[in-house]
Amino acid sequence: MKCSFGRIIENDKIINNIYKLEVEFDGKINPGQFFMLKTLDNSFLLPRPISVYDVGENKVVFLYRIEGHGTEMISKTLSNHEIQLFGPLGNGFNLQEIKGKTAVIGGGIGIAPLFYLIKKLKKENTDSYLGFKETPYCLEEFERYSNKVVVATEDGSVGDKGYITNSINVKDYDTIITCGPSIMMEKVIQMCRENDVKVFASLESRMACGIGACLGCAMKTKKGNQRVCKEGPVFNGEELMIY
Amino acid sequence: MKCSFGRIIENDKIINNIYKLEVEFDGKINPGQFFMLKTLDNSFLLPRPISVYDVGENKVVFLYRIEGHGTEMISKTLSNHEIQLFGPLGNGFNLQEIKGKTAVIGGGIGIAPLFYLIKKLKKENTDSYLGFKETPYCLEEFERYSNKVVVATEDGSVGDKGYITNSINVKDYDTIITCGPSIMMEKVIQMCRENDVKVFASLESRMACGIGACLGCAMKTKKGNQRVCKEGPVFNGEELMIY
Amino acid sequence: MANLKVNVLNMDFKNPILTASGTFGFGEEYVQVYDISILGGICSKGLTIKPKEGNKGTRLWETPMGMMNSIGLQNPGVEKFISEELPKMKKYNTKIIANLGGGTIEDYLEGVKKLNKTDIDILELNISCPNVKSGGMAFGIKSEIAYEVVKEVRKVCSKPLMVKLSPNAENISDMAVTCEKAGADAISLINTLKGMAVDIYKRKPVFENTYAGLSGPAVKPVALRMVHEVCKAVSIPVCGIGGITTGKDVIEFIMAGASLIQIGTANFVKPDICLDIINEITEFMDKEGIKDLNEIRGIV
Amino acid sequence: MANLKVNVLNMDFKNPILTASGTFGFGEEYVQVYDISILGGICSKGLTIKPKEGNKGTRLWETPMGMMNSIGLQNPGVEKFISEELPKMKKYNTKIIANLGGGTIEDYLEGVKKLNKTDIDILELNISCPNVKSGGMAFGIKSEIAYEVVKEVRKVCSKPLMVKLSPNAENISDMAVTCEKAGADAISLINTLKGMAVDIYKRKPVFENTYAGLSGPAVKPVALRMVHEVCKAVSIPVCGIGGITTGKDVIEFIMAGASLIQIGTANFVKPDICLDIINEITEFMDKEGIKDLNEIRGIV
Ligand SMILES: Cc1cc2nc3c(=O)[nH]c(=O)nc-3n(C[C@H](O)[C@H](O)[C@H](O)COP(=O)(O)OP(=O)(O)OC[C@H]3O[C@@H](n4cnc5c(N)ncnc54)[C@H](O)[C@@H]3O)c2cc1C
Ligand SMILES: Cc1cc2nc3c(=O)[nH]c(=O)nc-3n(C[C@H](O)[C@H](O)[C@H](O)COP(=O)(O)OP(=O)(O)OC[C@H]3O[C@@H](n4cnc5c(N)ncnc54)[C@H](O)[C@@H]3O)c2cc1C
Ligand SMILES: Cc1cc2nc3c(=O)[nH]c(=O)nc-3n(C[C@H](O)[C@H](O)[C@H](O)COP(=O)(O)O)c2cc1C
Ligand SMILES: Cc1cc2nc3c(=O)[nH]c(=O)nc-3n(C[C@H](O)[C@H](O)[C@H](O)COP(=O)(O)O)c2cc1C
Ligand code: FES
Ligand code: FES
Repeated sequence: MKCSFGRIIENDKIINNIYKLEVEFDGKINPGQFFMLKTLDNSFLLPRPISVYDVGENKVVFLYRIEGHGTEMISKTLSNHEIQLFGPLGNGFNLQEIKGKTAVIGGGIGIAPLFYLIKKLKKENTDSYLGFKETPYCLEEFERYSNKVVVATEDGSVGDKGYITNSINVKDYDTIITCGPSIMMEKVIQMCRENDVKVFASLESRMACGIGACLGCAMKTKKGNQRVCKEGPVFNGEELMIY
Repeated sequence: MKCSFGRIIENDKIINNIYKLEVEFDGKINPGQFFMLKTLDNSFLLPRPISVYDVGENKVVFLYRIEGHGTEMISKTLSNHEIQLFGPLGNGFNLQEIKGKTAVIGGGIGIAPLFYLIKKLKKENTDSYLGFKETPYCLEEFERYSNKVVVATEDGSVGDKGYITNSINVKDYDTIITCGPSIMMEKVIQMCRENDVKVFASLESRMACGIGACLGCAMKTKKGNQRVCKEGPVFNGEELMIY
Repeated sequence: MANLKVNVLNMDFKNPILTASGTFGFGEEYVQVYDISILGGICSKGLTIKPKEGNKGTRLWETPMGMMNSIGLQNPGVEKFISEELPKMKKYNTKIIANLGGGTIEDYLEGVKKLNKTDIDILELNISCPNVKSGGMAFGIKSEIAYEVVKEVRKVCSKPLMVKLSPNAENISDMAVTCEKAGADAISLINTLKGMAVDIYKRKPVFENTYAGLSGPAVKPVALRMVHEVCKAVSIPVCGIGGITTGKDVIEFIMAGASLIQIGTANFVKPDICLDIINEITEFMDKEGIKDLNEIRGIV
Repeated sequence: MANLKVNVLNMDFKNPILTASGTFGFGEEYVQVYDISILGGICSKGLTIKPKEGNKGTRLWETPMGMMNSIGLQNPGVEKFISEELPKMKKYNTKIIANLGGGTIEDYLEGVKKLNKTDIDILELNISCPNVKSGGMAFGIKSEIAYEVVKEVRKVCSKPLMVKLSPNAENISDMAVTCEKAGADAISLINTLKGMAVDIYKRKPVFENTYAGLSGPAVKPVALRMVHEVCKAVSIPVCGIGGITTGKDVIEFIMAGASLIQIGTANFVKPDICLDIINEITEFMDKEGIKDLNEIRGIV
């Protein structure tokens, strides 16, 4: 994978602090992989890891939330300007291992890596469970590639009221894929373990190099230290120790 | 003077690396004063001193050259966005002392503080001598407020060929005001001293605070240390030692 | 509403925010910018017994999220400070800290004796300025030498005595403990880190003295670590300095144990930044349900 | 065309640009990003005699134009390095520097003996890692203690020996001189500066070990000053490290006297930055009419 400067096709606010960024890119990308993004203005030092939300012809699409200084600076970079783009990085989802009836469970911005994944899965086999604090986003896009979409919001404004993990019966599925806040993924993995359902989680960790050199993102698993950027970000729920 | 965030009305390239920046501002400004400007993105630390080029209704206008990282970042800030604006600072030109036939001699971006000055002077008494390396800029604006405009370029593409200091006979004037590269101002002051012509120069110095607190911009003069930001940036040629 | 008051050295400060020596002049210039009576206090520009012209050549240089300075203690001298600057400062309705630099122990003692007779609130003894070729530096590097000067100053000083440490000290917590033993009432740190820049086109150091003092956000992690080390080592109050730019930075230093805070380089970044900082502290405390800074002081 | 070749320690380097220990793994990951044979050399991740899991908790933290790390020397151990990593590294057609950390003198000696038998080009002795609770730190702070370890290592080491200094040393030039006396063939500096960050919401230090190592552009002025001091103090070659991000930064260090350069944090900023840096050096030399780096080495 190369480090390049990609022209921004679009960098628009979807809702509140959620942005969609489209950048020119040509190359093979697996669902679940990510890029390290950096603006060209020196306003922050380390590139920020952002998952691939979608892939189009000669472009890659990101969905991101303004979290702090770095993502804020990225949100201010305009169309037709360039952004530093390094990737695709990480293992991504292993499509061979995702079998049978499948549910993706995303929480908040954690839905990002799941969209390009479900595009690659059989629609009729795939249900999407999406949880949000308040106003949901990207529902229509998920509906296009899901057998059904179940939504939960903490304030009950849309869909079920409460956590999305209350809206799913994991026993209904052969494979579950999850990405979102730790506490949500923890719950999902626990439910899957109790019910012997295969589960994969896409994890986050602070990163510097993004390709396995600095060991900054290392995480203890049953197999020993694993680099979230290299052996991950997708891990088999069985390996994970934190849960 | 206050520190505020001013809305950018316009921030456009004039030619090559020369930009004109218009910012909303309401308040009294003397010709020769300057502002400390800073973008809001944390891409550099210390505000940059930039002279007032012009003043309009509820706005202040700057003319600046991209010199390094800071001015480059300023050039990338867009209309309708805000910029940190601290000023007006410094003494500015003392209009009472500028008497009789007057010449302003500007070199390159050093023409910036001279434009708002000549707007305040009697047109028929004021000649502008403007020197450039290559392509000149802002000539029409200077013509509007000058009795005559003399231009020199080092490559001879426009006006006299060579340095602007070769195009003037200082004896023709009662008062001379200059701003530009040190070597040019040195020459002007020397010529004025030899011919007993009153001369004022607008100087530059690296600055941190811009209001006289840090003593970083201090310059030795015949009166002792003077702060370019506070006692200056305009100095009477007689006081200056460096020449 | 959060209470930002701090009682240190038997004095009440409105809040822990002081402006750092050399970055705020004698306050006068900032009066036009904002109401500086909101400050906890103002540290004067570093004073010497004789007036000083300061260094020649380049005095400032920007670095990545930092700056270097080589002002060289340009100042009007202690006497002129007392006669001309202090009377104005006393009107600002905030604590006044006189920062005293020096070349020899005798210079320090002479300065202290003159300042004793004034109504400054605190004397901050700068044993760390790296810009004056003779003296200055030496006191701040080795604990034994610092001990000498602090002990002598203590003997004659009738004001609360705050000793300002250099991050270039060989061992910062040992240095602090030594100053405490020598009679310091409080410690402030850090002064600037010794740094360098080269003008590669001129093929010369940027600064005439080759080295200069680094400050600003770049040094904050080092400053915070040193303040933490010192707070663990001494039992007198500590004033945290170094790269502090936001209310959150202040909270970090207070959690590390600092009683007071000084804002230096940040004053250049935005001249009324102390106002923002004080508001941010209040906001943070209100959000986190902190009523008094004592609840969080030194908890890490 | 400018000649970037450097002859140091009786070896020819293509250019002075090495990658710094801990920021480039064993080179393998970067092979996919660019042609790493353009590099002057690669310093391995810090090795210890036994494999190490490294530190728990947060390992990275961004600071203004810098970063802190607390990796804690996670590494596969010297033996596995020799059997698995080194054979791959030797294929990259660039100099290989093995960076050796340790807890006790015995650990160092055991590591050196094992590395003696390999075809590494240089042994870089890290006496400075601030992240391992026992040992590590101590060696790099006091010159006397550094002397012991370097002297012992020198006795058994058959490779060119480069000693890597910590900026937290009490006196950096004294430390360098002491290492030279103890038999070091070269000095490299700086390792990371000891820093701290507080998570003000959790009310805890960000790092489990409280303190962590600061690196990146923020530290460059300090690194350059220390390299300059050391170059003036010793007569062996010096490898400059610390915040170097551009070709112009490299020129500053070379003008300050450095023979070699290491690029650390900048590799994260842009993974193929060493390529840019080498191009920028060439460009600068061509523009300024410099044919050989020897013309400008140590001229400030
Ligand atoms: C593999 C991976 C994929 C990701 N995909 C997405 C995505 O598709 N959309 C999205 O909005 N976010 C995603 N994130 C999270 C995103 O990287 C962080 O929100 C972002 O780095 C925050 O940077 P900041 O400067 O805005 O925040 P700050 O809090 O100012 O960041 C300070 C530092 O902390 C790091 N940091 C802060 N939060 C996180 C976090 N949650 N994970 C990793 N590092 C963090 C930053 O990288 C930076 O170094 C992903 C993270 C990882 C590891
Ligand atoms: C009173 C005053 C008025 C000025 N008016 C104008 C103007 O109207 N138009 C214009 O284009 N320029 C003007 N300048 C010069 C302008 O301030 C510098 O070009 C600018 O600061 C360069 O910043 P940079 O980050 O782009 O360059 P860099 O070289 O990257 O700057 C690095 C550091 O050096 C300082 N610096 C570099 N060059 C100068 C300089 N010539 N003077 C002062 N500091 C410098 C910067 O402020 C910064 O701290 C003025 C300077 C002063 C002192
Ligand atoms: C321009 C400038 C001048 C300074 N002058 C003095 C001084 O006279 N006496 C002193 O004790 N410290 C002086 N300092 C150090 C500051 O008071 C402060 O300790 C240091 O800058 C670190 O804080 P900061 O990062 O917030 O600036 C000066 C700093 C700067 C930037
Ligand atoms: C993530 C990381 C890991 C590091 N690991 C080591 C190490 O194992 N051994 C060592 O001697 N230095 C280590 N260092 C220090 C670097 O080699 C270098 O000395 C330091 O980062 C300063 O250079 P820089 O500012 O260019 O990064 C590490 C630095 C970083 C950022
Ligand atoms: S981010 Fe460097 S190893 Fe994962
Ligand atoms: S810039 Fe601070 S005194 Fe002039």
